[in-house]
Amino acid sequence: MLYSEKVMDHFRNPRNLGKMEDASGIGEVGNAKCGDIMKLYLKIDDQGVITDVKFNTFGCGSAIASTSMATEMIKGKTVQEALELSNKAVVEALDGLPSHKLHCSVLAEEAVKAAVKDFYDRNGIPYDEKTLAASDMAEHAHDESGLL
Amino acid sequence: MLYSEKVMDHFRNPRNLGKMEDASGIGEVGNAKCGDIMKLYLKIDDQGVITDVKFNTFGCGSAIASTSMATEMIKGKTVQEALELSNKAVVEALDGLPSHKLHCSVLAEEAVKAAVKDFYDRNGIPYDEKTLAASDMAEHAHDESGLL
Amino acid sequence: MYIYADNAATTKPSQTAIDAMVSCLKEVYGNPSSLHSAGQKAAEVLFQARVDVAQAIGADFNEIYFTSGGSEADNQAIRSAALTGARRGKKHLVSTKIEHHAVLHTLDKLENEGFEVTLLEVGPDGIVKVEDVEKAIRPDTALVTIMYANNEIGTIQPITEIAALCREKKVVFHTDAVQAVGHLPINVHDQQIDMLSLSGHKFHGPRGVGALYVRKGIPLRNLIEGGAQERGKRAGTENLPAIVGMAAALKEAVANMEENSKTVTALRDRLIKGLSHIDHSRLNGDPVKRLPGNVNFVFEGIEGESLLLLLDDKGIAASSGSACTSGSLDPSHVLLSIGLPHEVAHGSLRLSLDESMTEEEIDYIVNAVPEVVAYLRDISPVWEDLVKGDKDYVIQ
Amino acid sequence: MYIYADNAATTKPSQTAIDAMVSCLKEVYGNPSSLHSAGQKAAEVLFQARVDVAQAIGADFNEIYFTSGGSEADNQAIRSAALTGARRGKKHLVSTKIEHHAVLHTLDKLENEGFEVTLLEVGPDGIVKVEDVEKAIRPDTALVTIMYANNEIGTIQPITEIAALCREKKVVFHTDAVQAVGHLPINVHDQQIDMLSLSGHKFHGPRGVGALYVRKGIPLRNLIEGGAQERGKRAGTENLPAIVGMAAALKEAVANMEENSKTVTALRDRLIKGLSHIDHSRLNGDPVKRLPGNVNFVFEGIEGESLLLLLDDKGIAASSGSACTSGSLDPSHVLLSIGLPHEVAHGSLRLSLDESMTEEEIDYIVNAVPEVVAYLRDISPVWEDLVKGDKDYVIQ
Ligand SMILES: Cc1ncc(COP(=O)(O)O)c(C=O)c1O
Ligand SMILES: Cc1ncc(COP(=O)(O)O)c(C=O)c1O
Repeated sequence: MLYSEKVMDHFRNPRNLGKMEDASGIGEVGNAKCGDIMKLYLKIDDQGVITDVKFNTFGCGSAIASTSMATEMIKGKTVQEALELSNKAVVEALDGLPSHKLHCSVLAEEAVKAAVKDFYDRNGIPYDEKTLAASDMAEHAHDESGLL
Repeated sequence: MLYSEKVMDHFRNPRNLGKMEDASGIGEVGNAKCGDIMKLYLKIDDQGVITDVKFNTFGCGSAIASTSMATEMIKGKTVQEALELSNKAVVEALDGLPSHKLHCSVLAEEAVKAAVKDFYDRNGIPYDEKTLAASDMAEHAHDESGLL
Repeated sequence: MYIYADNAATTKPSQTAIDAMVSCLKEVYGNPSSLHSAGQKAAEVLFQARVDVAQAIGADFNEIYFTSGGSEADNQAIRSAALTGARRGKKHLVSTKIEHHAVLHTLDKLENEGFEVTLLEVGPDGIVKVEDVEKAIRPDTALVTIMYANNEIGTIQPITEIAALCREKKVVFHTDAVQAVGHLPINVHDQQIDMLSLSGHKFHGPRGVGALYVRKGIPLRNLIEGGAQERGKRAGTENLPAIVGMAAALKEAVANMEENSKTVTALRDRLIKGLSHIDHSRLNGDPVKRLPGNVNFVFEGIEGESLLLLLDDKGIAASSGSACTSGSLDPSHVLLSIGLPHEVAHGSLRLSLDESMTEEEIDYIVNAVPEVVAYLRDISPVWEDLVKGDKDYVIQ
Repeated sequence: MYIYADNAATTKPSQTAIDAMVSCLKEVYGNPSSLHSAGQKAAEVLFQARVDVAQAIGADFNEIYFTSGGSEADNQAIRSAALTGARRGKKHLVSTKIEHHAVLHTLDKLENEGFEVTLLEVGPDGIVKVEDVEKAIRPDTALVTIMYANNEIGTIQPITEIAALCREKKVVFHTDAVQAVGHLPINVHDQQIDMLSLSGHKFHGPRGVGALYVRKGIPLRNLIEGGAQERGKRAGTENLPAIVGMAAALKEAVANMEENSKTVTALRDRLIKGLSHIDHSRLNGDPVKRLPGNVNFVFEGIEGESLLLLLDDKGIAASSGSACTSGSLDPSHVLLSIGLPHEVAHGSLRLSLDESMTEEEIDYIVNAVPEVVAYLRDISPVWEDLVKGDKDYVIQ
């Protein structure tokens, strides 16, 4: 199988799918040219706890599954904890991704960080740019098998 | 099939196989290095008619069949007629040979001519070298498929 | 229910092909190069398969070289013509931007080795213009290679005209007819084609076997060296079971071509009509000059792989030119070549039909696709922007 | 009765192999590169076959590249290593005079392209000396390629020693193990082999499929360009039915190797003993360091093709290194390499056995061969000369 059962489960039944009207922060990463865009909405309470998450994704199966998994992993966590989410953790939680799909997990991590950044910006909270940088960069394999 | 039924018939049941004690002329052509040697014995009567022919051959299926066919074609003929035997006629009489086996028919023609030459030489009969030259030369295809 | 609508990727071997293969596996086990009767029986079976394949495309039996498939045939044809040309100082090769990778990557490699390659554009209809081929041909052109029909968008190229032009200009002409053979009527002699590649598994024959037709008089160089099989031009013990399976399938495909073509074209057009109701979508490739079984759509705002996977969940096997299906970031070079912008090209869907399919299956697809497209648009931030008017639709 | 004693040319596919193929042809029709479930099922089957083949030779699954057979594997391995070497200024290749034509002709071609090739002699026993390999290796040697076991005379080469030497000298080592895999125990990692070619049809698997093992870290270049199959190193839709047939046959062969080897070796030695009674004949190749199933004799005074054809009439399928079997005038390069003069080399006979054969069959051959040899000697002018003493026997 291309994907683990976990990936297929999150792809088929994405958790926290949808938009959010009154988000505390919104992150949008990726671009349509490359075939993946993730939009992540966070609701954050006074204690800095993420009480709700929603997401929309344009992208392949692993892109949808990675965002879904990331939302599950940060829901109920503090913003600080969410910033510690690495793409590696997402991949592990999904029981692995094919190597040419690792960039999807990177995007998911970036989406979380972008949403937190938006939250910080909206609220004038100072932050260290470094904590908002992606933990890892997957190689973008240029393997063109194309159609058969 | 590699060989026509005619070839296989002459290979399996060669006509005029054997040696001859009191031959009027003997021709031996080919060489063991190349894998074909034909030895042809003629008995020729006073009228110049070939009353008996025998042959021995070291060689492949088509070499044996070609000599066998050639002996059949010249038996009962005059020496003159025998000299007119072409390798092409042998090939036709055999219903064809694979292209890389054509040299066998050439050898058969040469064997007849060599035996007649021997008969001429033994009897001091003068002859035109040209009438004793082979009518055709098959290409020696060097196609080494080897063992599989 | 499982609807296999990915016949352009590979077809199910027909019962005829399987039967031919099994009987060969069991009974014709000899090596055709062996002189004993087991070998000679194999040689006869091989010969008959060669005759059958030749007849199916209007060639002579000794113009057929069996290969391990379409890719090998393409590689050998192009490399051979290029090297032969180079010996005469001709180092220019002409092709199109929409060829299969077996052609494009071979050309890339030759370019690295010092050849000059002209890749012609195609129009938005996915068809190359004969006059563009004419303009591209130079005195040092060694080869023109243009596919018969495209594997993604199904467009049929003006091969007869291009071949005639090449014959007139005395340039060798090769066509990758992997998608066409068994589906479109082809006569290589009448059409003046010099070299043609075909592959068994695209017409219900087996995989791992193909053929290269090379017109008498056109030199052919080996890609694989060794034994004297295929008249010394392609070494390796002949894949006899696959060869007879391919020959049987091809004979059957050609015998039923007219009828199959009618059936499949009707199904195709029913499917195209059904999918055309989806807004902001477009049929890729010419609607008429296309393979009977090819349907290729693009749907704005969604990505192809998720579309595929969700259709698969609904029991529909399809394919996409989306980059994500291949691990690349760039979507299909064919879709880009017909002018689709990257973001839209990611949302493509290829459904390739065959004669075993029914109208009910088509109607099932016609119902399923809009549902999945609507769901994916609903969760797509790209679609959100389009609907909100933050971005303009590419497809009206 | 028909005794098939030409297993070195090709083997009968086993029922296990045929069953695996048929079930794949019917049920696993998807393309392994397709994302839908039919395709992913095919991808799984392909993966399992890769694991099975890897295990059979002690490799990792990602060191296995499926090819269309032994010839293609040999071509790709050698060409790849040569071109990789050339990039580093290494343009010297070492091999032996008794390799298969898939190796020799590839080397010929590379020689024409500017490489320097050293072909080592073998002894009269048909075995290359390790010290000769050592002497041949130079600082600019890009590759040593030496076959595991010879296809004609069955001699087994000192591969473990040669591979260790090459590893020590940091030269890439490839072995054409087409005749060895499935018959001799092989562990590529333990034996330090860098590249190894194998072919399905030599161990009761199907034809038209093989594999190239390439150790991790050794660069591999494409022979066939195109799609990204085989991790981008060998384009073309995978020949899945043949691949699973090969994997099944190889698994079976390895599982039964010890037992088969004992059976076949006993049959072989019985046959060798039986044929040794023929005067002026000789066993070619080492009597002990030889493939379990290989018997190769030379009979003075006769020619191999007629011997074959007459044996075939008696229901025995065999083979010969005689030139006449191939259309060349020169007899087998292997027989010449072990020192047989031309005229004698024409009189060779190869009988290659398998585990399905019986002692009765062997005894039948032992009776039949002397009869046919006697007849052919009787009609042979060469034999006449030998008997008369006009010429000296080469074989006493
Ligand atoms: C030693 C050896 N190498 C290579 C080959 C070529 O294998 P294939 O015919 O599968 O291409 C063979 C047999 O034909 C062989 O015996
Ligand atoms: C147009 C075209 N050319 C070449 C090929 C390669 O054929 P094969 O996979 O048999 O090597 C394909 C299909 O895979 C194709 O569609």
